[in-house]
Amino acid sequence: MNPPPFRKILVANRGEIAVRIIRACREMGIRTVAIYSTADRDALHVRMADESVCVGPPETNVSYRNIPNIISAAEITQAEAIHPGYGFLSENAHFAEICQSAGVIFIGPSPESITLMGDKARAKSLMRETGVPVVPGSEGAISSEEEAIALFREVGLPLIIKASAGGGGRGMRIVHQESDFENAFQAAQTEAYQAFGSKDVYIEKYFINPRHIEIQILADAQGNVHAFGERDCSIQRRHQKLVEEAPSPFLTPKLRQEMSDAAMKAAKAAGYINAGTVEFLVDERKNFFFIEMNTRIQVEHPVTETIFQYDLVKAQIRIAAGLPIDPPGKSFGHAIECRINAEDPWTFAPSPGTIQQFMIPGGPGIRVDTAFFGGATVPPHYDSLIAKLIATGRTRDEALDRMSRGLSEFVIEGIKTTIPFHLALMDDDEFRKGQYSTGFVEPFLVRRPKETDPAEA
Amino acid sequence: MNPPPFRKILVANRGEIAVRIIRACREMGIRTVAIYSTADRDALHVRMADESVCVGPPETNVSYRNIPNIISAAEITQAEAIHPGYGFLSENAHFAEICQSAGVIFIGPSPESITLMGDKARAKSLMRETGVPVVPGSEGAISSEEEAIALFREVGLPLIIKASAGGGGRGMRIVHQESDFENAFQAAQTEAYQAFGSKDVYIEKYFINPRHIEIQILADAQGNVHAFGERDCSIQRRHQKLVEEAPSPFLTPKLRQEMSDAAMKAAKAAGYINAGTVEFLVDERKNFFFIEMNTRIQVEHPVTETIFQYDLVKAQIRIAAGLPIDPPGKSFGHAIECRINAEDPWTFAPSPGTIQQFMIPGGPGIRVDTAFFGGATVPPHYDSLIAKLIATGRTRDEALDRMSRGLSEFVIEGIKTTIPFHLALMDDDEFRKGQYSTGFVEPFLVRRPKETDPAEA
Amino acid sequence: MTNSEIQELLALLQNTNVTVFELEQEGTRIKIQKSPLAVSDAFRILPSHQNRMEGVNVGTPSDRTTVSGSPNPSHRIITAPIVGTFYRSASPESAPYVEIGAPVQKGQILCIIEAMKLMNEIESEFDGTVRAIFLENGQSVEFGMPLIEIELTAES
Amino acid sequence: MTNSEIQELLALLQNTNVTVFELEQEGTRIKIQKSPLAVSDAFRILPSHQNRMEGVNVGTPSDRTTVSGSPNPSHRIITAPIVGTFYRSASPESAPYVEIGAPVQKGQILCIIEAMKLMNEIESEFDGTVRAIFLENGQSVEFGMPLIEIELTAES
Repeated sequence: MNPPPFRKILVANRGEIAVRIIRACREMGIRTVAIYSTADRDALHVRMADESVCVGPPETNVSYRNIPNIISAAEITQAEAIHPGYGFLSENAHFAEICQSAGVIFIGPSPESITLMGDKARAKSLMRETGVPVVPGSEGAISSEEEAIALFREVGLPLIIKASAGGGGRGMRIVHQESDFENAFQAAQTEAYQAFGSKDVYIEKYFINPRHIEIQILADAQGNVHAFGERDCSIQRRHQKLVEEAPSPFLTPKLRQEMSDAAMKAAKAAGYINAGTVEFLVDERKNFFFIEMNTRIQVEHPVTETIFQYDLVKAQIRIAAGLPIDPPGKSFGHAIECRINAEDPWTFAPSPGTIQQFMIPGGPGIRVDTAFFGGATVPPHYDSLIAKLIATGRTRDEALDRMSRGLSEFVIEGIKTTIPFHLALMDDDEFRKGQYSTGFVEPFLVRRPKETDPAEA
Repeated sequence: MNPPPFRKILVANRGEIAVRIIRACREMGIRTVAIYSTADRDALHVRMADESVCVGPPETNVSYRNIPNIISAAEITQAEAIHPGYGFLSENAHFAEICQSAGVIFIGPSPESITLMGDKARAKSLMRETGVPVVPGSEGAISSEEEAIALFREVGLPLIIKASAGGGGRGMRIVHQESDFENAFQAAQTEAYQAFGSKDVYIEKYFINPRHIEIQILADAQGNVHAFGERDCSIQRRHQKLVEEAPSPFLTPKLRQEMSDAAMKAAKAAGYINAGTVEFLVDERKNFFFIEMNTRIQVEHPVTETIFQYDLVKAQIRIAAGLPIDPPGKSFGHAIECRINAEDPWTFAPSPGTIQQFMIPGGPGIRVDTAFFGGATVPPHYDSLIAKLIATGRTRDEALDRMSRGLSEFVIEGIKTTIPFHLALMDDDEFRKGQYSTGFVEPFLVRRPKETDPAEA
Repeated sequence: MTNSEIQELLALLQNTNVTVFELEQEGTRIKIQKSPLAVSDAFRILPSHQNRMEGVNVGTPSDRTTVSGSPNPSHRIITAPIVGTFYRSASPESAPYVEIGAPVQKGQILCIIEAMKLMNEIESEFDGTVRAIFLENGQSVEFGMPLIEIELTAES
Repeated sequence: MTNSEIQELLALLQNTNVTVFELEQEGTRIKIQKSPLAVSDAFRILPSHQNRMEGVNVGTPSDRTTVSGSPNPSHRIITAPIVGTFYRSASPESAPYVEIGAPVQKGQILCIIEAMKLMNEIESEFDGTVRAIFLENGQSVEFGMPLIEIELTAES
């Protein structure tokens, strides 16, 4: 029964993560302010918050990313702190700075940490200095072709050429054969220039079907840095995570310890405070390489919360208030999360619309994070995540059986969802064995059973 | 991915416990048969089961307690085993016997164990022999007044006189003053005779405001007997449990160990197999006394499941199939369950009817066990339990904060529920401090804040 | 139409999925519109709805007899009083107790429901003629399932 | 139908899901419409619905301008383009920019919304007359909130 660390928090997000943050605030006795666009007038996060402020029309750049309106909303409601959730302004250093200058606490790391980790080259070189293994490649942008060729010899094949300023696949080329290198390099430069105004590119070793494994860390202002084990996020389609689990069926205790140590070292070297996630690629021989650090809460944080019985969002709030946090203790059992999207289960085409029936599963080991309900509308303006279903068990098998059970109980009518995809995945032998990598989903979609599925019709 | 221990199980119950058992079966890959009365045609347990058989009209003695129809239902559906849930036929030794002779496995202890523990006097004398402390009093029925007076001297005041064949308060007298003893004894005998056809009564020490604490045990056919810690069920109104938590805020680790040892000793002495609960009264000085053993799964089993991450219903099924079970391991965190009844929150008058809106809470540390949904009807024929809300936290405070949050999110419209009672309880200082006994609820109802509550109107 | 008739209608509609109900009495016009949120459809995506055994025409909840109404006022439907297996004859070798079109008397055995190895004889409660036999030999029956339809002998 | 009959009917309807009820007595026409579970009421029991700030008359989702429709076709409502604090004058000492009944010209300052310590002047987009001022000085405004209603000058 400690006094709440803040009196009132503005939640600068929407959907399930806004609901998640409001839940944490309620449990802490903190009042909440929701912001919303005109498309979200009837949304659950608006209904659950103590107060709400409309910040703009549906388009996110003039509503959920509208810095002046959000800061003003905090001012007029006298909110002491802003939780940015994930996406939107959560990794915007400029927003974190403006919060600071407006006298509102940003619940997240410092603007400097966000800037540092947002600059992939700077982040990588810091990791290199710190002794954290990074993906082999150039130490920064390379401009001359000679430099590129020298590096190419060093890194070896296959490799990937990426725009320094880039993202989203533009200015990106994968090279499998030596003879392709020159052309690919020039093409990447041209594309980078066209897309980002800079022809700077860098070169990295390219991994075929690695594991995507991330370490959750929490660091407080007192200097405590804790690692909360890993999440295996290798089940992806076009770089979009679909399923996450903890622990990873692939890691050994020794590798887990090494990766956790590396992640904590990375956070300490960056002077990082608050929740963060250090993402690694792990190759078949269990070598791991730093990719990037996400300076916010992740979509998939519940799998970690569940096995550690530890509320990460409450911890973020405590840290932002300058309070120390508890160490995680030991994890127990196995947790898995399925992202249920308003999408066709096989083509992943978006399926916005009004949900007629919405009945969430319950019973042992089931957690549901959602902002939807029967009669609610999935607006076409935002991402298609409608619910996260998290199943926990004593063993991985129990967690997967429970996930199947929960998925089969989940009733969502009126729109298409990815539930049939997840149900098929839980039944897949390879997945059951834990034998998967980031290259898993595409062949799975080809081989998956095609029996007429009533939910598909 | 072991093969399921049974191919098909008939669930001889209704409501949330039938749903709970069906969930366990689904996770184990076991097909299920629901039984239902004509009042439950549209009930969730019927919808969730693979098959269903109507066994009679609404009245329980001709439907959910209709042994021939239930056995026939198992036969025509070729179910290999019957799970009785709690209530109805769950502690009916005759039913367990008939199952045996019909070649259907009864998922529970042997008919002999049920009979033994159903006979309070025999159960107590077994405990006495085994060295488990029992409530001081007569060792069996006492018929003569002389015997009664001798015992009265031994047991001391206050004491309670109970009908040997009794239950439900009839033939029961509490004696606080020596001068009342004779009259009370005679009155109890008369009432016992009128109610049960036998004037046998027995005498026990009466505890003023004890704790009601029970130990969950599991015993398999291999001889493994495990204790899963305690549940504190002291929050009761007229012997009806309203709230249960684990661990008890009252027990010391030493006392927990002693009570667990006593419970395991009791189970071993009785040759007990399957899940059972040994109930104790604990007095202010932390002396504990055996009251009875419940030979079935309890309503409040989820608090134990949650802190041990252990599925007790699956364990029951495994044990019934002759399989060994895992030891519990260490518990972690704190769990609390609120029974949400279709009742007036302050008078507890039943409030059956149609539920217009039904939205269950979600997010971290929340479990909901229910058989209801929007549009469903709470029939007047059965008990008023409509949902169990279970909240888990790292600490007791976190669990209670989470329970408050979950209760405030729970939307049930169209009928009255006990949610406002539970919300007020979670805010109560005495309850927060863990200072309560079986005498807690009545004064709480008097002192509770009476501010106009919108949910009360 | 009186208020109590309307009241009855409302009570009737309360537990249905009907959202729009229209009635025009002179030209006899009826319109019934059902809710898109059909509660009874809620679980249709569950994979568990195959081998369901569902009784039809089961008597009202308070109905303990084995008889339920038929759309035809001069007909009665005998429904299963117990759960078990339906047989039309005393043994595989014997002839069926009754055939369609056969006259029956009150007290006459119509069929057997086997339950827990016991053969329970189901008797007619009426004098009349067998108009329908709803089940095959050896089929499973649940409580309230229609067994046999009898057209009552016209009272004289 | 008498008043007390209507009253009875209303009481009857009070606890049902019926949202539309029509009755025509001569030809006996009835229409009953039930709500498909009133979603917008779902959260009314939550304790969090007090200090809610809810805009009214907010423009359609695609509407980026600061104007929204008024029930009166010759009127326009200027709505808040940004979140902040509403002021009717440049400073506590100054006179309000406009009063009800005052004529305004396109481009004329109507009020100020303070946001992040900046005073944002809100200009009229029309020639006309101020017919309503919806907010008090110093009140908080959210996006889309109605500020001022203007009756357009009739075009000649």
